[in-house]
Amino acid sequence: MSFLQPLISGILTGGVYALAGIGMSLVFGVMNISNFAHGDLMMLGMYLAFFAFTLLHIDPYISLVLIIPISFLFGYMMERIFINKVIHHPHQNQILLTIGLGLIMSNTALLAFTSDPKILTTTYSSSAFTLFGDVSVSVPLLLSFLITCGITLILYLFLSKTSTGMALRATSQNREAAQLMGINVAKMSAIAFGIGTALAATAGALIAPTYYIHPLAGHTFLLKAFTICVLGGLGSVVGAGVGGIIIGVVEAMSSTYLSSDWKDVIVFLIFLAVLLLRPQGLFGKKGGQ
Amino acid sequence: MKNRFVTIVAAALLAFPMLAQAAPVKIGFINSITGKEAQIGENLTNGASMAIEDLKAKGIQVELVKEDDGGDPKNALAAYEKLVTRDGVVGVVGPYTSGCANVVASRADQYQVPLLVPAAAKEEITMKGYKNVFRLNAPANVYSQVLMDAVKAFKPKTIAYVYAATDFGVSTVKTAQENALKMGLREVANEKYQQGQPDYRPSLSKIKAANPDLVFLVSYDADAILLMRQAKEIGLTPKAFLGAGAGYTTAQFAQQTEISSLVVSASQWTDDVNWPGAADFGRRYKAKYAKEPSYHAACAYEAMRIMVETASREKTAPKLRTALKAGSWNGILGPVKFADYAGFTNQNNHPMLVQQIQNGKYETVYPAQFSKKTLVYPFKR
Amino acid sequence: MKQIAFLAVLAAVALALPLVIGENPYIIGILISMLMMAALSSAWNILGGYAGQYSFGHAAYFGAGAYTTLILLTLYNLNPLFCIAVGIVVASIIALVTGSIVFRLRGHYFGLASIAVAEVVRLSVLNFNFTGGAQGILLSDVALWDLDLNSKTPFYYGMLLVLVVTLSITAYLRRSKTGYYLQAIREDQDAAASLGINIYFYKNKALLLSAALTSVLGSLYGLYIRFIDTSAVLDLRLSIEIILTAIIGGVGTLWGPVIGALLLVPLAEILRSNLIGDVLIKAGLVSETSGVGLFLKGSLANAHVLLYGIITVLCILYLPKGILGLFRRKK
Amino acid sequence: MIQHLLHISHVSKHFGGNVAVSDVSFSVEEEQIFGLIGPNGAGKTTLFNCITGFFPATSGDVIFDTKKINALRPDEICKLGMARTWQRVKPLGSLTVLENVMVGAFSVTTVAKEAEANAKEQLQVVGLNDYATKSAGSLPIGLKKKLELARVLATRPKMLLLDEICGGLNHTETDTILDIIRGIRKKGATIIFIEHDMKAVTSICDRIVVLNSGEKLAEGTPGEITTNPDVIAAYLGGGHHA
Repeated sequence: MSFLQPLISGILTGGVYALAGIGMSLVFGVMNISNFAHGDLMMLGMYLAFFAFTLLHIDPYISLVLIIPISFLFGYMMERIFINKVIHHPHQNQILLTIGLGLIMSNTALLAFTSDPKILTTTYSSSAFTLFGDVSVSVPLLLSFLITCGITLILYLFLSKTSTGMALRATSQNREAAQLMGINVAKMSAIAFGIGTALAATAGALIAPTYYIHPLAGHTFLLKAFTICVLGGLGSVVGAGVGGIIIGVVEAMSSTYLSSDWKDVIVFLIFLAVLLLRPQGLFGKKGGQ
Repeated sequence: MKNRFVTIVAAALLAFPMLAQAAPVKIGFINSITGKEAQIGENLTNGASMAIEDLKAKGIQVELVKEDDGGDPKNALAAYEKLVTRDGVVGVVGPYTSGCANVVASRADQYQVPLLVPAAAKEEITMKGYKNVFRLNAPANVYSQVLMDAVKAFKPKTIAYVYAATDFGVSTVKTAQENALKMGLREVANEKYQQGQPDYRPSLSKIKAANPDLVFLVSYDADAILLMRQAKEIGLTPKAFLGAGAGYTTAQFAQQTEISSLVVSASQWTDDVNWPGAADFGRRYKAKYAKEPSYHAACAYEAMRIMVETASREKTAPKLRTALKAGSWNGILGPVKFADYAGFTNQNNHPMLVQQIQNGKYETVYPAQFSKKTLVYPFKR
Repeated sequence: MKQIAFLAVLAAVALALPLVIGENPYIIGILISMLMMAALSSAWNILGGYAGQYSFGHAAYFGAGAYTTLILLTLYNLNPLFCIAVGIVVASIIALVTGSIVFRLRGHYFGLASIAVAEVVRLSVLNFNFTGGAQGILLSDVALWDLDLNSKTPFYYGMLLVLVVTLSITAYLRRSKTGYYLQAIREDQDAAASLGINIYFYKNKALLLSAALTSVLGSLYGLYIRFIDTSAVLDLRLSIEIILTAIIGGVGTLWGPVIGALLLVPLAEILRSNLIGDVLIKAGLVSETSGVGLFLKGSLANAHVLLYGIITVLCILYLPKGILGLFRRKK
Repeated sequence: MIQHLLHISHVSKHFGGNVAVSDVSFSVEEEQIFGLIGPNGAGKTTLFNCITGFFPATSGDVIFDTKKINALRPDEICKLGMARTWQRVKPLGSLTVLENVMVGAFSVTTVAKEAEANAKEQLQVVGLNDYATKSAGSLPIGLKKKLELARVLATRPKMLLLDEICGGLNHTETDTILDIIRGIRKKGATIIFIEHDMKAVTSICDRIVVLNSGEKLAEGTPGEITTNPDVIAAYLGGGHHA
């Protein structure tokens, strides 16, 4: 069997992981909060894509145009109403608050949409083309990977070229100093959480056509998103992007060459190794924490 | 205002009656309403509710006390103890998950209140000689047994396994391996996976490389669709896909004709089987809940019917136990009799069915006496 | 001293409680869950509350105790007390490995790393065969002296004993060098180090103590329920429940975790068994067949995890120091 | 040769490419009050961190009481009898004042009663006995500085490293602290003193080292230092008023 098959499917799957990881990393960088509701925000994106598809007949990839602003607003409001109340509290209280919010979201979804998984079947859901003779490439995964790249690029430009983006980065580097420079850090937090939510929802929408939609479906991705953040360096957008792809490839490689049931263990061991040997992450700056 | 308060307090006290009331008969129902197994739990709830309605229409009054275990054995035990000591039920239907059923079953003889397990698959539950534990559905080993019997005639040589790392997945594949050994099938791949992953392509590619005649799968609802999509994507084409229950027997799966056509699966129940009332149950269920009934719903319906009918006649737990042991029924799940055989106690030797998705519909194809259609073999896209 | 006397009185009440309640397995079952959660949360509190190291992976030690005990019992049928002791050893080894990794990290990293270690333990147990894997372990009857292990009373007293031991250790620690050192570490690690405190040593000491007590509770749970699998004893949910109980009661206080458990365990059971709906319907306030009644009977029963989430959020927002924080004087 | 209590030999500290302390050497004799001064960013606090084990020196040796201590952890160094205070005070906020000092006292005893007695004695020394049961976090800055002092005194140090112990205090408060320090020296302790306030430094120190941009600029008695042209240039050039 070709070495390229797991490599390519790992990279493509890793793209979606990356998007979830970037959102979490951004929130972490700016607000210094570990967001345990991130997986549930992904679930939100999945349902938005599903209903856009079934009710409005909009292709899930095109529905991103709707999903991104809606989820941004949702995240922005969530920060304003809940998260900023605990911004100066101990980490553990912040974590528990996001866990509680996640429980509320997933269980509301459970009541509203029942626990029957929804399947979003597009015409291309299981289509693929063949490369190099025997390597199959999933069309929806490739599409979502390309969209991920585009969104990451836009985000990168936003953070480095616009004044809001720069203010976000300044807040991320040093909250106190940013405040002294006249940056409205409370607003930056809300914007960061909004963007983080939008990215999580986008990741959810992108994976919807190839995955299933369920109130608890986001949980699979939560610990992965953390792993990716730490791997790339908490707060680093580029790091999280690369981290996502690394995790995707490691998973695919370990299930091909080792065993599929041990792949999560391998991912966590890498996570611990990075924490021990390079706690600032692969792309973080030394001495950050 | 004060009066109202008194009423509430009085009612709170009434909510804990220490003694069972005379009539109507009180039955407990432990189910996974929340938690990981909630989606299957919902099917059980629907099936049981329909049974209660049908019984009421027949003039049998029953007070059903529903308990949620959330899939947690500790909660299942608390629920059972509440039912038998607080609510004073004479019989209990449930729980759904094997873990919960195991724990509750081990206590049933202590409290002497019969437990009827509707759909938990683990063999152990009825192999410990518990006098008060009855099981309606066929245990895990029958899933693989009936599937392999169905394809035996085609003389497959090799088999590969893909299954979820859950109790049901592991138990079923274990018995499948024993059955395969007896049939002389050679195992060429064995891929256990953690549920909920988005990418199974590496595992499936390994299977494809091993080129087996049979691919034996155990998955839950959504995983099944994911796996079959990705199997199509990478071009995995064995002579037959054998899906053991769960995810391969849902209406949703059948609707995905592009990927599900000709997949063979084992089920406790189908709506085209010639058991009395099966087709009618299927029709009414669809009308009421706007979806196809799964075998879990049928099992819960029949378990609840048997339990309530018997209990309403017998009134007390010991008499109920004797009646369950002695009785026999014939309903939507075919002939039911709780017998002792091959190490089992109070186990209904339920004949499982093999169905195949043909033209987007489940068709029963084995055993011959229950089926109208024949198995299409080998599998083709 | 006053604390010890108070503890003694409470212990006496708790000792007498089963005699007062009589043969009532359902209520005693809830009391056992309450004692277990109080003890788990108190054990966690030694590390999380006093040393300020929020472990999100305590399920690993609980599971270590439960699995070690049940594996040894099913394979070799040894004395259960010996199995519990081996469980302590296994949990301590996991704690030492964890400590050597995670105590080099601070803040978020510590919490995340403790989750990762616990997940590695959970997935390993799930993948190995000798642990029963996904099928879990079902225990047949166990014998210890001439106790009736089918009855709940031995487990009630067992859990009570562990709770009293945990609270006594905590009460003693608070007034000892180790206790002061742990609190110094919680308040400021650099200041602590500059005052001659070996931070790694004391953090590990707190973790070991906490893990050992947690593993005993895991063993008792395994013997009590007689069936374990990874989702029952090694799940992240369990770790979170332990922390939540401590936070709602009051972290870093002797009685906080106990109060948290006294509230949360019955609350969870009330919600699970849908007592509110039952009471309203029985009181005649709501008709069973009306829309509201159907909602209470049907949907509310499904909503108890949702309510749990809402309570969590409200507590964190409005009671960040826990219930005991309300009563503590503002210094 | 005279027995030095502390000997700093060619100590450098690099952070990545930045040099915070470069090749600094000096010695402190027993019962000296030794001043370490310099403009902001001169590397004074970094040097303290190197000596007390918080950031191990990149190169060079720190010898305390004839023992090389570069590779030791902060707590080990404290146990050897060298204690420090912090420029940004680090009270153990939710503990009481007495408990704060007891934490220090536990480094010389394991018995709570003894630690309490020792702590009360130190509170007496710095004049905080009226605040014993107050929570440390609630004290005003001047009292927090005194608390820092009491806490390190409770470890019964041979040598005290005081990092801007008078920073942010008014004249009366500064004078009180200086009196306390003189008293401590009388009892036999050696003191290194980082300070901005030149008046405080010259009034109390026996000997002074001036750091500038991580390098040693000058060393001498207060008289020599105040007249040293390099020092004056550095301070004025650094925009600092003495």
